[in-house]
Amino acid sequence: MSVTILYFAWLRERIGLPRETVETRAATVAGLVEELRAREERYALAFADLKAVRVALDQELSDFDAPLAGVREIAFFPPMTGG
Amino acid sequence: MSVTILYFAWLRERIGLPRETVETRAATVAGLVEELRAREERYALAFADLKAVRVALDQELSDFDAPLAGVREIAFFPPMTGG
Amino acid sequence: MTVRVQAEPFDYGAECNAFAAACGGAGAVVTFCGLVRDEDGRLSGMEIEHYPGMTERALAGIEAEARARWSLTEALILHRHGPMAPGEAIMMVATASRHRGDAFAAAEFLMDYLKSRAPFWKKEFGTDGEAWVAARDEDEDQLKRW
Amino acid sequence: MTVRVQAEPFDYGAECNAFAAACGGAGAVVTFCGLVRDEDGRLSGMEIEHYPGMTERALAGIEAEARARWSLTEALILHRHGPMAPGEAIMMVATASRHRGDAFAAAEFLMDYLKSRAPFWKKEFGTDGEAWVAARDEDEDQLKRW
Repeated sequence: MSVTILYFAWLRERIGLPRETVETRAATVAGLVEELRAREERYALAFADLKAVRVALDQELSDFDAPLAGVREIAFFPPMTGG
Repeated sequence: MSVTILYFAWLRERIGLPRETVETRAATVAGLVEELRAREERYALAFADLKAVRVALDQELSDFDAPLAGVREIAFFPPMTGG
Repeated sequence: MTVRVQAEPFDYGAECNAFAAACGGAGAVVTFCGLVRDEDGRLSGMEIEHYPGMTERALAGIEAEARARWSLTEALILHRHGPMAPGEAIMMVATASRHRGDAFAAAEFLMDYLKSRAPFWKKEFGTDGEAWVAARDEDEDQLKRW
Repeated sequence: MTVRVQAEPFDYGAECNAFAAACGGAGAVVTFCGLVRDEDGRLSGMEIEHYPGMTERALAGIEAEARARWSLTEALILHRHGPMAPGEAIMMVATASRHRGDAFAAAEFLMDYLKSRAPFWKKEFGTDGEAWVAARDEDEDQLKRW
Protein backbone atom coordinates (compact mmCIF):
# COMPACT_ATOMS: atom_id res chain seq x y z
CA MET A 1 0.00 0.00 0.00
CA SER A 2 1.30 3.43 -0.90
CA VAL A 3 0.73 6.26 1.60
CA THR A 4 1.80 9.88 1.90
CA ILE A 5 3.49 10.77 5.18
CA LEU A 6 3.79 14.37 6.40
CA TYR A 7 6.10 15.58 9.17
CA PHE A 8 5.77 18.85 11.07
CA ALA A 9 7.83 20.99 13.47
CA TRP A 10 10.78 19.16 15.06
CA LEU A 11 9.75 15.84 13.50
CA ARG A 12 10.13 17.45 10.09
CA GLU A 13 13.52 18.88 11.09
CA ARG A 14 14.87 15.62 12.55
CA ILE A 15 13.76 13.51 9.61
CA GLY A 16 14.87 16.21 7.19
CA LEU A 17 11.85 16.33 4.91
CA PRO A 18 8.28 17.63 5.07
CA ARG A 19 6.62 14.77 3.21
CA GLU A 20 7.32 11.52 1.43
CA THR A 21 5.43 8.67 -0.17
CA VAL A 22 6.23 5.20 1.18
CA GLU A 23 5.22 1.64 0.49
CA THR A 24 4.04 -0.11 3.63
CA ARG A 25 2.70 -3.47 4.71
CA ALA A 26 1.81 -2.19 8.18
CA ALA A 27 -1.74 -2.75 9.46
CA THR A 28 -1.63 0.05 12.03
CA VAL A 29 0.08 3.36 12.67
CA ALA A 30 2.30 1.65 15.25
CA GLY A 31 3.35 -0.87 12.60
CA LEU A 32 4.24 1.91 10.19
CA VAL A 33 6.31 3.64 12.87
CA GLU A 34 8.24 0.38 13.39
CA GLU A 35 9.00 0.18 9.66
CA LEU A 36 10.18 3.82 9.64
CA ARG A 37 12.35 3.36 12.73
CA ALA A 38 14.07 0.42 11.06
CA ARG A 39 14.91 2.46 7.95
CA GLU A 40 17.45 4.97 9.26
CA GLU A 41 18.88 6.47 12.40
CA ARG A 42 17.08 9.83 11.85
CA TYR A 43 13.71 8.06 11.89
CA ALA A 44 14.66 6.08 14.98
CA LEU A 45 15.60 9.34 16.69
CA ALA A 46 12.46 11.19 15.61
CA PHE A 47 10.23 8.37 16.86
CA ALA A 48 12.29 7.55 19.97
CA ASP A 49 9.56 8.75 22.36
CA LEU A 50 6.06 8.23 20.99
CA LYS A 51 4.55 10.05 23.98
CA ALA A 52 5.91 13.21 22.35
CA VAL A 53 4.38 12.39 18.95
CA ARG A 54 0.83 12.87 17.69
CA VAL A 55 -0.66 11.35 14.55
CA ALA A 56 -3.41 12.41 12.16
CA LEU A 57 -5.00 10.11 9.58
CA ASP A 58 -6.46 11.91 6.58
CA GLN A 59 -6.34 15.15 8.61
CA GLU A 60 -8.16 13.81 11.67
CA LEU A 61 -6.37 13.31 14.98
CA SER A 62 -5.95 9.61 15.66
CA ASP A 63 -3.74 7.26 17.68
CA PHE A 64 -1.04 4.67 17.17
CA ASP A 65 -3.42 1.70 17.44
CA ALA A 66 -5.54 2.92 14.53
CA PRO A 67 -5.72 0.74 11.39
CA LEU A 68 -4.19 2.08 8.18
CA ALA A 69 -6.66 0.44 5.78
CA GLY A 70 -8.04 3.05 3.40
CA VAL A 71 -5.88 5.85 4.79
CA ARG A 72 -4.16 8.04 2.18
CA GLU A 73 -2.41 10.72 4.26
CA ILE A 74 -0.62 10.18 7.55
CA ALA A 75 0.87 13.09 9.51
CA PHE A 76 3.26 12.94 12.47
CA PHE A 77 3.89 15.96 14.65
CA PRO A 78 4.58 17.08 18.22
CA PRO A 79 1.79 18.20 20.58
CA MET A 80 0.22 21.36 19.22
CA THR A 81 1.11 24.79 20.52
CA GLY A 82 -1.09 27.29 18.71
CA GLY A 83 -3.17 30.06 20.15
CA MET B 1 -28.78 65.77 62.17
CA SER B 2 -28.75 67.08 58.60
CA VAL B 3 -28.10 64.61 55.78
CA THR B 4 -28.11 64.73 52.01
CA ILE B 5 -30.27 62.06 50.35
CA LEU B 6 -29.85 61.07 46.70
CA TYR B 7 -32.36 59.09 44.63
CA PHE B 8 -31.64 57.29 41.38
CA ALA B 9 -33.57 55.62 38.56
CA TRP B 10 -37.23 54.86 39.35
CA LEU B 11 -36.81 55.96 42.98
CA ARG B 12 -35.82 59.40 41.69
CA GLU B 13 -38.80 59.41 39.33
CA ARG B 14 -41.34 58.31 41.96
CA ILE B 15 -40.14 60.75 44.57
CA GLY B 16 -39.78 63.46 41.94
CA LEU B 17 -36.36 64.82 42.84
CA PRO B 18 -32.75 63.70 42.52
CA ARG B 19 -31.53 64.95 45.89
CA GLU B 20 -32.63 66.75 49.01
CA THR B 21 -31.28 67.69 52.42
CA VAL B 22 -33.34 66.51 55.40
CA GLU B 23 -33.19 66.78 59.16
CA THR B 24 -33.43 63.40 60.81
CA ARG B 25 -33.42 61.89 64.30
CA ALA B 26 -33.16 58.34 62.92
CA ALA B 27 -30.39 56.11 64.25
CA THR B 28 -30.36 53.75 61.27
CA VAL B 29 -31.17 53.71 57.57
CA ALA B 30 -34.38 51.82 58.37
CA GLY B 31 -35.37 54.57 60.79
CA LEU B 32 -34.77 57.22 58.15
CA VAL B 33 -36.89 55.26 55.67
CA GLU B 34 -39.75 55.20 58.22
CA GLU B 35 -39.50 58.98 58.60
CA LEU B 36 -39.58 59.44 54.82
CA ARG B 37 -42.53 57.06 54.36
CA ALA B 38 -44.50 59.08 56.91
CA ARG B 39 -43.91 62.36 55.06
CA GLU B 40 -45.88 61.88 51.84
CA GLU B 41 -47.59 59.30 49.69
CA ARG B 42 -44.86 59.42 46.99
CA TYR B 43 -42.23 58.39 49.58
CA ALA B 44 -44.46 55.63 50.91
CA LEU B 45 -44.88 54.35 47.35
CA ALA B 46 -41.18 54.57 46.51
CA PHE B 47 -40.21 52.67 49.67
CA ALA B 48 -43.15 50.23 49.59
CA ASP B 49 -40.92 47.20 48.92
CA LEU B 50 -37.48 47.50 50.47
CA LYS B 51 -36.36 44.28 48.80
CA ALA B 52 -36.31 46.33 45.59
CA VAL B 53 -34.23 49.13 47.12
CA ARG B 54 -30.48 49.37 47.72
CA VAL B 55 -28.73 51.92 49.89
CA ALA B 56 -25.26 53.47 49.85
CA LEU B 57 -23.77 55.44 52.75
CA ASP B 58 -21.12 57.95 51.71
CA GLN B 59 -20.85 56.14 48.36
CA GLU B 60 -20.33 52.65 49.82
CA LEU B 61 -23.01 49.95 49.48
CA SER B 62 -24.60 49.32 52.85
CA ASP B 63 -27.83 47.94 54.30
CA PHE B 64 -30.93 49.11 56.16
CA ASP B 65 -29.62 48.10 59.58
CA ALA B 66 -26.57 50.35 59.26
CA PRO B 67 -26.23 53.25 61.74
CA LEU B 68 -26.40 56.79 60.39
CA ALA B 69 -23.98 58.36 62.87
CA GLY B 70 -21.35 60.35 60.99
CA VAL B 71 -22.91 59.69 57.58
CA ARG B 72 -23.20 62.73 55.30
CA GLU B 73 -24.58 61.30 52.04
CA ILE B 74 -27.25 58.61 51.76
CA ALA B 75 -28.33 57.23 48.37
CA PHE B 76 -31.35 55.06 47.59
CA PHE B 77 -31.66 53.23 44.27
CA PRO B 78 -32.89 50.02 42.64
CA PRO B 79 -30.62 47.02 42.06
CA MET B 80 -27.92 47.97 39.58
CA THR B 81 -28.13 47.07 35.91
CA GLY B 82 -24.90 48.26 34.29
CA GLY B 83 -22.58 46.35 32.00
CA MET C 1 -4.82 50.04 35.24
CA THR C 2 -7.55 52.34 34.08
CA VAL C 3 -11.15 53.19 34.92
CA ARG C 4 -13.02 55.59 32.67
CA VAL C 5 -16.63 56.80 33.01
CA GLN C 6 -17.85 59.04 30.22
CA ALA C 7 -20.88 60.20 28.28
CA GLU C 8 -19.05 60.28 24.94
CA PRO C 9 -19.13 57.29 22.59
CA PHE C 10 -15.91 55.29 22.37
CA ASP C 11 -14.35 53.24 19.59
CA TYR C 12 -14.25 49.64 20.86
CA GLY C 13 -11.70 48.47 18.28
CA ALA C 14 -9.41 51.45 18.82
CA GLU C 15 -9.55 50.81 22.58
CA CYS C 16 -8.69 47.13 21.98
CA ASN C 17 -5.65 48.06 19.93
CA ALA C 18 -4.47 50.70 22.40
CA PHE C 19 -4.90 48.22 25.24
CA ALA C 20 -3.01 45.45 23.40
CA ALA C 21 -0.19 47.85 22.53
CA ALA C 22 0.19 48.95 26.17
CA CYS C 23 -0.24 45.60 27.87
CA GLY C 24 3.43 45.03 28.57
CA GLY C 25 4.16 41.94 26.53
CA ALA C 26 1.46 40.02 28.30
CA GLY C 27 0.68 37.57 25.51
CA ALA C 28 -3.02 37.13 26.34
CA VAL C 29 -5.65 39.85 26.01
CA VAL C 30 -9.37 39.35 26.73
CA THR C 31 -11.99 42.00 26.07
CA PHE C 32 -15.72 42.18 26.68
CA CYS C 33 -17.97 44.74 25.02
CA GLY C 34 -21.62 45.38 25.81
CA LEU C 35 -23.67 46.75 22.91
CA VAL C 36 -27.07 48.44 22.82
CA ARG C 37 -29.54 45.91 21.36
CA ASP C 38 -32.46 46.90 19.19
CA GLU C 39 -34.58 43.78 19.93
CA ASP C 40 -35.60 43.42 16.30
CA GLY C 41 -36.53 47.08 16.02
CA ARG C 42 -38.57 47.21 19.23
CA LEU C 43 -35.98 49.42 20.95
CA SER C 44 -35.09 52.88 19.68
CA GLY C 45 -32.37 53.44 22.26
CA MET C 46 -31.45 53.45 25.90
CA GLU C 47 -30.13 55.74 28.59
CA ILE C 48 -27.80 54.96 31.45
CA GLU C 49 -28.05 56.86 34.72
CA HIS C 50 -25.21 56.61 37.19
CA TYR C 51 -24.06 57.94 40.57
CA PRO C 52 -21.12 60.28 39.92
CA GLY C 53 -18.45 59.79 42.52
CA MET C 54 -19.64 56.41 43.73
CA THR C 55 -19.33 54.99 40.21
CA GLU C 56 -15.63 55.74 39.98
CA ARG C 57 -15.02 54.45 43.53
CA ALA C 58 -16.91 51.22 42.88
CA LEU C 59 -15.15 50.53 39.58
CA ALA C 60 -11.71 51.30 41.03
CA GLY C 61 -12.46 48.91 43.91
CA ILE C 62 -13.58 46.13 41.57
CA GLU C 63 -10.55 46.61 39.39
CA ALA C 64 -8.18 46.54 42.39
CA GLU C 65 -9.84 43.33 43.60
CA ALA C 66 -9.29 41.71 40.18
CA ARG C 67 -5.63 42.70 40.23
CA ALA C 68 -5.24 41.24 43.72
CA ARG C 69 -6.79 37.92 42.68
CA TRP C 70 -5.12 37.34 39.31
CA SER C 71 -1.79 38.01 37.69
CA LEU C 72 -2.63 40.87 35.33
CA THR C 73 -0.27 43.19 33.48
CA GLU C 74 -3.13 45.55 32.58
CA ALA C 75 -6.84 46.02 33.15
CA LEU C 76 -9.37 48.49 31.80
CA ILE C 77 -12.97 49.31 32.68
CA LEU C 78 -14.72 51.83 30.45
CA HIS C 79 -18.42 52.62 30.97
CA ARG C 80 -20.64 55.21 29.35
CA HIS C 81 -23.65 57.01 30.77
CA GLY C 82 -26.38 59.10 29.12
CA PRO C 83 -28.37 58.32 25.96
CA MET C 84 -27.22 55.74 23.41
CA ALA C 85 -28.50 54.34 20.12
CA PRO C 86 -28.81 50.65 19.11
CA GLY C 87 -25.48 49.19 18.04
CA GLU C 88 -23.42 51.58 20.11
CA ALA C 89 -20.94 50.25 22.65
CA ILE C 90 -22.19 50.78 26.21
CA MET C 91 -19.10 49.63 28.02
CA MET C 92 -16.07 47.39 27.82
CA VAL C 93 -13.57 45.67 30.03
CA ALA C 94 -10.13 44.43 28.99
CA THR C 95 -7.59 42.30 30.81
CA ALA C 96 -4.04 41.28 29.92
CA SER C 97 -1.95 38.52 31.43
CA ARG C 98 0.82 36.08 30.56
CA HIS C 99 -1.78 33.35 31.12
CA ARG C 100 -5.03 33.22 29.21
CA GLY C 101 -6.80 31.61 32.16
CA ASP C 102 -6.10 34.65 34.34
CA ALA C 103 -7.16 37.07 31.61
CA PHE C 104 -10.47 35.23 31.08
CA ALA C 105 -11.26 34.80 34.78
CA ALA C 106 -10.46 38.42 35.62
CA ALA C 107 -12.59 39.73 32.73
CA GLU C 108 -15.58 37.64 33.85
CA PHE C 109 -15.06 38.72 37.46
CA LEU C 110 -14.96 42.39 36.42
CA MET C 111 -18.21 41.94 34.49
CA ASP C 112 -20.00 40.05 37.27
CA TYR C 113 -19.10 42.64 39.90
CA LEU C 114 -19.70 45.60 37.65
CA LYS C 115 -23.20 44.28 36.80
CA SER C 116 -24.31 44.05 40.42
CA ARG C 117 -22.05 46.38 42.40
CA ALA C 118 -21.46 49.48 40.26
CA PRO C 119 -24.20 52.16 40.37
CA PHE C 120 -25.51 52.14 36.81
CA TRP C 121 -29.16 51.86 35.80
CA LYS C 122 -30.46 51.20 32.30
CA LYS C 123 -33.67 52.62 30.89
CA GLU C 124 -34.87 51.35 27.52
CA PHE C 125 -36.90 53.36 25.02
CA GLY C 126 -39.09 51.38 22.70
CA THR C 127 -42.30 51.16 20.76
CA ASP C 128 -44.07 50.32 24.06
CA GLY C 129 -42.75 53.41 25.82
CA GLU C 130 -39.87 53.58 28.27
CA ALA C 131 -38.96 51.19 31.07
CA TRP C 132 -36.18 50.65 33.60
CA VAL C 133 -34.39 47.39 33.02
CA ALA C 134 -34.95 45.00 35.92
CA ALA C 135 -31.96 43.41 37.60
CA ARG C 136 -31.74 39.69 37.00
CA ASP C 137 -31.46 37.35 39.99
CA GLU C 138 -28.87 35.37 38.08
CA ASP C 139 -26.62 38.42 37.94
CA GLU C 140 -26.58 38.54 41.74
CA ASP C 141 -26.05 34.77 41.85
CA GLN C 142 -23.00 35.07 39.61
CA LEU C 143 -21.12 36.81 42.41
CA LYS C 144 -21.21 33.69 44.58
CA ARG C 145 -18.78 31.84 42.37
CA TRP C 146 -15.85 34.16 43.08
CA MET D 1 -19.42 32.05 11.63
CA THR D 2 -15.94 32.45 10.27
CA VAL D 3 -12.60 30.67 10.31
CA ARG D 4 -9.59 32.36 8.72
CA VAL D 5 -6.02 31.06 8.48
CA GLN D 6 -3.56 33.48 6.95
CA ALA D 7 0.09 34.52 6.84
CA GLU D 8 -0.70 38.24 6.64
CA PRO D 9 -0.86 40.38 9.77
CA PHE D 10 -4.33 41.44 10.88
CA ASP D 11 -5.63 44.47 12.74
CA TYR D 12 -7.05 43.18 16.04
CA GLY D 13 -9.07 46.34 16.77
CA ALA D 14 -10.49 46.55 13.25
CA GLU D 15 -11.52 42.88 13.50
CA CYS D 16 -13.18 43.58 16.87
CA ASN D 17 -15.21 46.43 15.40
CA ALA D 18 -16.19 44.48 12.30
CA PHE D 19 -17.24 41.55 14.49
CA ALA D 20 -19.28 43.75 16.85
CA ALA D 21 -20.99 45.45 13.89
CA ALA D 22 -21.99 42.10 12.37
CA CYS D 23 -22.98 40.24 15.52
CA GLY D 24 -26.70 40.57 15.01
CA GLY D 25 -27.72 42.66 18.00
CA ALA D 26 -26.21 40.15 20.36
CA GLY D 27 -25.45 42.52 23.20
CA ALA D 28 -22.37 40.70 24.52
CA VAL D 29 -19.08 40.35 22.63
CA VAL D 30 -15.98 38.61 23.99
CA THR D 31 -12.64 38.59 22.20
CA PHE D 32 -9.31 36.96 22.95
CA CYS D 33 -6.08 38.01 21.25
CA GLY D 34 -2.74 36.23 21.50
CA LEU D 35 0.30 38.48 21.04
CA VAL D 36 3.94 37.67 20.31
CA ARG D 37 5.89 38.31 23.53
CA ASP D 38 9.42 39.62 23.56
CA GLU D 39 10.30 38.24 27.02
CA ASP D 40 12.11 41.42 28.02
CA GLY D 41 14.06 41.52 24.78
CA ARG D 42 15.15 37.88 24.86
CA LEU D 43 12.92 37.01 21.88
CA SER D 44 13.39 38.56 18.46
CA GLY D 45 10.36 36.87 16.96
CA MET D 46 8.58 33.64 16.32
CA GLU D 47 7.29 31.49 13.51
CA ILE D 48 4.18 29.38 13.33
CA GLU D 49 4.09 26.23 11.24
CA HIS D 50 0.75 24.64 10.47
CA TYR D 51 -0.80 21.77 8.53
CA PRO D 52 -2.71 23.30 5.61
CA GLY D 53 -6.00 21.53 5.11
CA MET D 54 -6.16 19.93 8.52
CA THR D 55 -5.92 23.34 10.18
CA GLU D 56 -9.08 24.63 8.52
CA ARG D 57 -10.92 21.37 9.20
CA ALA D 58 -9.90 21.36 12.87
CA LEU D 59 -10.86 24.99 13.42
CA ALA D 60 -14.20 24.59 11.64
CA GLY D 61 -14.93 21.54 13.80
CA ILE D 62 -14.06 23.38 17.03
CA GLU D 63 -16.17 26.35 16.00
CA ALA D 64 -19.15 24.13 15.14
CA GLU D 65 -18.83 22.41 18.52
CA ALA D 66 -18.91 25.77 20.29
CA ARG D 67 -22.03 26.80 18.37
CA ALA D 68 -23.70 23.52 19.30
CA ARG D 69 -22.93 23.97 23.00
CA TRP D 70 -23.75 27.65 23.49
CA SER D 71 -26.22 30.16 22.14
CA LEU D 72 -24.03 32.28 19.85
CA THR D 73 -25.07 34.78 17.21
CA GLU D 74 -21.54 34.93 15.78
CA ALA D 75 -18.12 33.35 16.24
CA LEU D 76 -14.73 34.02 14.68
CA ILE D 77 -11.42 32.20 14.75
CA LEU D 78 -8.51 33.92 13.01
CA HIS D 79 -5.01 32.40 13.19
CA ARG D 80 -1.80 33.42 11.46
CA HIS D 81 1.12 31.26 10.35
CA GLY D 82 4.64 32.14 9.26
CA PRO D 83 7.10 34.59 10.83
CA MET D 84 5.96 37.28 13.29
CA ALA D 85 7.62 40.04 15.32
CA PRO D 86 7.13 40.81 19.04
CA GLY D 87 3.93 42.74 19.70
CA GLU D 88 2.14 41.39 16.63
CA ALA D 89 -1.18 39.59 17.00
CA ILE D 90 -0.80 35.84 16.45
CA MET D 91 -4.45 34.95 16.55
CA MET D 92 -7.82 35.93 17.92
CA VAL D 93 -11.21 34.46 18.68
CA ALA D 94 -14.44 36.38 19.08
CA THR D 95 -17.87 35.27 20.26
CA ALA D 96 -21.20 37.08 20.41
CA SER D 97 -24.30 36.15 22.36
CA ARG D 98 -27.29 37.68 24.06
CA HIS D 99 -25.81 36.34 27.30
CA ARG D 100 -22.36 37.26 28.48
CA GLY D 101 -21.94 33.88 30.17
CA ASP D 102 -22.32 32.08 26.85
CA ALA D 103 -19.94 34.46 25.09
CA PHE D 104 -17.25 33.99 27.78
CA ALA D 105 -17.63 30.21 28.00
CA ALA D 106 -17.56 29.75 24.23
CA ALA D 107 -14.47 31.95 23.84
CA GLU D 108 -12.59 29.98 26.52
CA PHE D 109 -13.72 26.71 24.95
CA LEU D 110 -12.50 27.83 21.51
CA MET D 111 -9.12 28.77 23.00
CA ASP D 112 -8.72 25.55 24.99
CA TYR D 113 -9.50 23.36 21.99
CA LEU D 114 -7.54 25.44 19.53
CA LYS D 115 -4.45 25.24 21.82
CA SER D 116 -4.43 21.43 21.94
CA ARG D 117 -6.38 20.24 18.90
CA ALA D 118 -5.50 22.55 16.01
CA PRO D 119 -2.26 21.75 14.14
CA PHE D 120 -0.11 24.80 14.87
CA TRP D 121 3.44 24.74 16.19
CA LYS D 122 5.38 27.71 17.54
CA LYS D 123 9.10 28.22 17.18
CA GLU D 124 10.72 31.09 19.06
CA PHE D 125 13.81 32.96 17.90
CA GLY D 126 15.88 34.54 20.63
CA THR D 127 19.30 35.49 21.87
CA ASP D 128 19.84 31.82 22.79
CA GLY D 129 18.99 30.57 19.30
CA GLU D 130 15.75 29.01 18.13
CA ALA D 131 13.52 26.52 19.89
CA TRP D 132 10.16 24.84 19.41
CA VAL D 133 7.73 25.81 22.15
CA ALA D 134 6.84 22.80 24.28
CA ALA D 135 3.18 22.00 24.86
CA ARG D 136 2.10 22.52 28.45
CA ASP D 137 0.41 19.66 30.28
CA GLU D 138 -2.05 22.14 31.72
CA ASP D 139 -3.24 22.99 28.20
CA GLU D 140 -4.24 19.37 27.69
CA ASP D 141 -5.81 19.31 31.16
CA GLN D 142 -7.97 22.32 30.32
CA LEU D 143 -9.94 20.21 27.85
CA LYS D 144 -11.30 18.01 30.64
CA ARG D 145 -13.48 20.75 32.02
CA TRP D 146 -15.73 20.97 28.95
